[in-house]
Amino acid sequence: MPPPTSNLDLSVTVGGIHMKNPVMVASGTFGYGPEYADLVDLNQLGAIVVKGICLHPTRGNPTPRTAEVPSGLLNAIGLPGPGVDGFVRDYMPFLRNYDLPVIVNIWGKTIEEYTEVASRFDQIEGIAGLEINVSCPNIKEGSALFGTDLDMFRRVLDPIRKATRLPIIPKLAPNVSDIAAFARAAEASGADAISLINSFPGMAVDIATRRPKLANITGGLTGPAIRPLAVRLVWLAAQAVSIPVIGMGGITNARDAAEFMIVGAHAVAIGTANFTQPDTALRVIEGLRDLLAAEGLTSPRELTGTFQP
Amino acid sequence: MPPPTSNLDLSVTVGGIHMKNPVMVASGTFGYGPEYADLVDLNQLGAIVVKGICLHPTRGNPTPRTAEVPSGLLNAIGLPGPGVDGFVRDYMPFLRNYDLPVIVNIWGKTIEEYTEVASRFDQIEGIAGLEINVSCPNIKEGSALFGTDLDMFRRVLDPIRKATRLPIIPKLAPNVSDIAAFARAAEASGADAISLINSFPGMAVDIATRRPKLANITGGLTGPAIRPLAVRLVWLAAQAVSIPVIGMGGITNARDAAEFMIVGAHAVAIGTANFTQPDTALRVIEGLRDLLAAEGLTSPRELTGTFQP
Amino acid sequence: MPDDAMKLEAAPVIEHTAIRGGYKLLWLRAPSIAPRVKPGQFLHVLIPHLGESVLRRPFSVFRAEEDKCAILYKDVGRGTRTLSTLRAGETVSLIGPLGNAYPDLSPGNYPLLVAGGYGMAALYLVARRMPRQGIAFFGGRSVKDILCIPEFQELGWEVRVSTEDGSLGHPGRVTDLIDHWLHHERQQHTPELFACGPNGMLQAVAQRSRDHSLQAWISMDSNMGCGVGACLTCVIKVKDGNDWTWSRSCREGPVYDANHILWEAHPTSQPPNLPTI
Amino acid sequence: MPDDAMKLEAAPVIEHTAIRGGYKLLWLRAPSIAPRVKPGQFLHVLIPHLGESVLRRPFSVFRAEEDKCAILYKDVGRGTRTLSTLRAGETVSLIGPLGNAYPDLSPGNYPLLVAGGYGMAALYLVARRMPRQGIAFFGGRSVKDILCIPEFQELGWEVRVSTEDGSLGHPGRVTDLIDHWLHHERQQHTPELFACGPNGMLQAVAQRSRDHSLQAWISMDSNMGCGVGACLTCVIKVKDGNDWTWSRSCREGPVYDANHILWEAHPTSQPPNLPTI
Ligand SMILES: Cc1cc2nc3c(=O)[nH]c(=O)nc-3n(C[C@H](O)[C@H](O)[C@H](O)COP(=O)(O)OP(=O)(O)OC[C@H]3O[C@@H](n4cnc5c(N)ncnc54)[C@H](O)[C@@H]3O)c2cc1C
Ligand SMILES: Cc1cc2nc3c(=O)[nH]c(=O)nc-3n(C[C@H](O)[C@H](O)[C@H](O)COP(=O)(O)OP(=O)(O)OC[C@H]3O[C@@H](n4cnc5c(N)ncnc54)[C@H](O)[C@@H]3O)c2cc1C
Ligand SMILES: Cc1cc2nc3c(=O)[nH]c(=O)nc-3n(C[C@H](O)[C@H](O)[C@H](O)COP(=O)(O)O)c2cc1C
Ligand SMILES: Cc1cc2nc3c(=O)[nH]c(=O)nc-3n(C[C@H](O)[C@H](O)[C@H](O)COP(=O)(O)O)c2cc1C
Ligand code: FES
Ligand code: FES
Repeated sequence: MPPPTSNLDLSVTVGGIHMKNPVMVASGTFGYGPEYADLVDLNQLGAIVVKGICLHPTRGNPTPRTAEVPSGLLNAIGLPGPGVDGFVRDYMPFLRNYDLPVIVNIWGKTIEEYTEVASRFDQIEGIAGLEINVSCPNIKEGSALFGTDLDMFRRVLDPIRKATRLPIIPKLAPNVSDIAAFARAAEASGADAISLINSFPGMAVDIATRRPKLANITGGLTGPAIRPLAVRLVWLAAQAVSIPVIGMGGITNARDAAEFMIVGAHAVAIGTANFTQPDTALRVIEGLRDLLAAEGLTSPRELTGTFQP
Repeated sequence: MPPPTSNLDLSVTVGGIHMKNPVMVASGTFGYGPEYADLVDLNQLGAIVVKGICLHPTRGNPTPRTAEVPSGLLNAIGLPGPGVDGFVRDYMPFLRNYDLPVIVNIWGKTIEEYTEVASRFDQIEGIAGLEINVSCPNIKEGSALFGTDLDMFRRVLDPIRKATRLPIIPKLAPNVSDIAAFARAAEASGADAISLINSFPGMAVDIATRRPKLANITGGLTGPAIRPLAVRLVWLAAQAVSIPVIGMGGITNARDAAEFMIVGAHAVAIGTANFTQPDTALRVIEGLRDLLAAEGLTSPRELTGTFQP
Repeated sequence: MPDDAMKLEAAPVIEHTAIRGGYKLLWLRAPSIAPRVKPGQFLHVLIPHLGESVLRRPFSVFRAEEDKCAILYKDVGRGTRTLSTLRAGETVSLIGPLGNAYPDLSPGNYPLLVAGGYGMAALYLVARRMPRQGIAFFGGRSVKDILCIPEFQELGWEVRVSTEDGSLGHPGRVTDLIDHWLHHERQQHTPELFACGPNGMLQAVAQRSRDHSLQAWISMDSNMGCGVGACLTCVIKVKDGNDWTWSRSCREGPVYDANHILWEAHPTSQPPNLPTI
Repeated sequence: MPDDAMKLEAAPVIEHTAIRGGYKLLWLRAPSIAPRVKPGQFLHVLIPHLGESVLRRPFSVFRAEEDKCAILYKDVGRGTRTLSTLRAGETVSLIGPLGNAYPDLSPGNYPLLVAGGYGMAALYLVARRMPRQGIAFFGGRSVKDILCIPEFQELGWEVRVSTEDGSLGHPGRVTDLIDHWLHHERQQHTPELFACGPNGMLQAVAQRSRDHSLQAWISMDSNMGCGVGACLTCVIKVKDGNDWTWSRSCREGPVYDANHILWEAHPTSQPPNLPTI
């Protein structure tokens, strides 16, 4: 018998962004807003993180772009998108109709592009914050990922920080040996929060044709398969910084979400599960409410970081 | 209608170890031999890699030691074992009754321990080779894993190489940004083959108690969940070296095994799937035979490295 | 709710029966979806008891009447095999109606349907709703790939069949039948083609539509992720003026003007068959 | 093949029926396993249609007759819920018989069974095969946790029940009943205890066996991986002379002399109940 829930308030403030609840939808898994609007009341979400946007329109990779694997999905979509202007023109008018924090996931091929995109969005009304996707190669400098080279990671974040007053949320790449170092570097660069985790590099092969199942050969693994890896990385990152942490990776229900919050996440994001069950985020919100109520807690903050190692 | 298979020979030689077929059972998932002997005819296996052995008897971690996760298993067994003498005394007499290459997975807490274990086994009759498990902390030097620090990796392999004439097979750890560098370092140290991949660090939390599901807090993720990650790492490692590669990670059937061979593995190992279906290795051998026959191939070598990126 | 809004619905299984050649017919009660389905649209189905699977599977709507709809599907892999174990009373999560549907027949045009594989299922609803009957051309490897002949005939359609092994109808390709009709029977007709089947068949239809400047509508099969336009998995390479663009076959498709497809991006060959290992 | 060799067998479901309190009885045809099962041994069951699951689930053998055996199980989670959907005719992969079984009653001793939860299933086979009848003590939270009373009585056993909510038998703990028997009814008997149930109950039994220096055999429940001794998941902390060691409960166990268990390693408290979210 849960105690009265009247004093339960699900709202959280993450990196200066106020949300009705700690449940967001992850970049690239919820489009730009309209795609799921028939099925999900956007006003109920904590926040939406839109698909990655760069300076100019991009086409992305050839097909096949995704392949199903055990408890997960491999994707190499390749960051197609309308570019800054196209996004603002085609989607912001729609998004402004909702009481919903809009976080734009941004990326670039060079430090200059990242900076330019950040400063452009600084001028746009109705944007709550920027998530910095650093899981892309620096084409100017030997194509190492901005997110796996600590020095390049710092060098891309510093100018972005200067280029915008919007909250910035660097999104950490998983394939590094020391995630805490990247979390600390983000905090040192003036990030308002960090989010993790992006997809894990993987691949699959069609044994009949000997060809990769993705046209891009390799892609990013997401979904329940990566949850135990993501929970550990969030735990390590949350211990390393004092800025808020947004946790994601294989969340399918409120129990999964609670795992991330217990190890230190202030908010969570639903990704691949949107494809399986479009109303996952809404069910996670309900489930977290029930869980907090059953334990007599009054805020998600009382769940965050309660891990008993 | 497969062509006549009379000229099909499944045998392979990996790092000087001759095997009836390219299908081994992975360390820690098949005990020391007797455990599954009622269910699996050991004479049919390509090779057995026994549970990790170090110098002296060890007890391993407190319980719980494993937790089931989506399409995978988290384990923190903690390398309990009888030590070199106990293993030789209790298990070698049994293993010598079989026509089965015995590969001993060895580990240590210091470089000296690794070297000592390797030289002790050099004297033992009936051992086909040593798999070097470097996914353990160096307690003498800041407890970084031997397998994630390239310099320490080299420094542990060189003396092992000098300490034994047995084939040595360094087993790569997955949580590094550049697996090819470790593969090349292994080859440079005189390794006869490399095996990959060991388990991925992860964790899970019991949300009711806020406690980790493993007494050790973190553990290694294995099973089908990691297969796409493992296939990519094997592909990258196989391109980096000319010594044979033993691939593993989430193999449950011959299709999975073929994926690893197509991207460059000369042999494969079955791990977690032994728990699900103890006869998995035998079914993989049959399936590979059917696959090669259907394609008119005469040796597993004709499958290895046939990837068409 | 706009009439074309998609819905998420838990649909109870009414009936689940085996047809021929590994095909099964699944009737579902879906009051919020069924009444609004247009021919050529599809449902995105979450297959129950497929715990390791994160994706739904798309299936064309075969029948849609009042609050009920049916799909006709073939066991081709893990998901469809699991789907085939479903029992009456169990429920299936559906998203639908999805996709753009086939356009209406242009006034005065004579409808030709061209179907291979599950295309016979997808086009049956087209035939039912078509204001005027025409000819349905069916192609397959052998007789067991040919479905629903009586159902189409009952609707007053003429059905012409070809099989590659000659086990039913004309031995050869379905396009032989179409070519024969175009050259010897067309007369004063202005045919309009509605096709669904393997890429090879669809490309051959596109070829005819170019050669004879005929209007042809084809439903493209591509792997899908979200099914609603969010993930950009299902894209088809299509003409865009003098340029090209990726089109989301789950939203802007699956039905396209045959002349808009850029085939180089869409393989028409089948992978070799392997033993089940 | 030695008589105690384990076997891997695909066992067809003969019958699958619901008992009380969420328990179900599953009869399987397993000719290579059933005839060799000893009381207290278990089967390691691969639950069908549980695609995302890599582990089998251990279940004590409830009945074993000729080529048939049965398990009595409770829906406590994902696997058992899926198991409960199994239909006659489907097959289940089993490994068994596994574990060390309960030892025979020592000559002259008087058998007391102590069961909680699925312990009533595990001990029923003990009761059937016991050369002499005694008393079976059953404990549970409420009446719906108490199983098989008539079955035990038919075998000539006296059954004494306690429930924490008093909904059946003595209101309180099963150990109250045991203590009462030890103090007022024991007389000249030399009791030998056979127990299976929650750790809390087993520890209380161990306590009695120490205090009254009685022989007590308890079956430990621990999560299992391989079930055959290979993975070292299932270890129990036991005395080893003046030292201690980890014992594989799937091989050296699950049945232990109650005085050999080192309880500090084996929590006896239940986790709090959460809403199903
Ligand atoms: C718009 C559309 C309508 C369709 N209508 C029908 C229909 O009416 N009847 C019918 O039998 N089939 C139909 N299909 C095909 C059907 O979706 C696939 O056969 C099904 O998804 C295979 O799933 P599986 O798990 O059994 O196969 P898998 O084991 O997943 O793979 C087997 C084959 O199916 C393909 N496949 C796997 N997942 C998908 C996916 N998400 N989308 C498309 N292909 C996939 C794979 O590439 C592979 O070639 C339709 C497909 C599309 C795109
Ligand atoms: C020797 C032995 C004999 C048993 N006999 C019976 C019996 O006769 N009848 C019966 O109903 N139950 C029996 N059990 C318990 C039964 O194995 C668990 O209830 C079952 O594994 C739960 O699986 P699940 O997927 O439904 O639960 P999960 O969703 O996996 O978890 C639910 C609970 O079951 C526990 N659990 C999960 N996996 C295992 C595992 N592999 N081994 C043990 N516990 C696990 C979890 O810790 C959790 O507390 C026995 C257990 C052992 C060790
Ligand atoms: C199809 C797809 C597209 C994605 N696109 C992006 C993207 O554009 N930018 C980004 O930062 N992350 C992207 N991601 C990663 C997700 O935002 C998220 O980090 C990842 O999926 C892990 O969460 P999940 O396991 O819940 O899916 C994408 C993931 C998927 C599956
Ligand atoms: C329970 C368990 C114990 C293991 N013990 C060892 C070990 O002692 N030494 C080692 O090198 N790898 C060990 N491994 C890793 C496996 O050998 C293998 O690398 C890993 O499980 C990946 O293969 P899989 O996905 O097929 O299980 C263990 C794995 C499991 C699941
Ligand atoms: S399937 Fe996701 S956009 Fe079409
Ligand atoms: S369960 Fe693997 S050793 Fe007991």
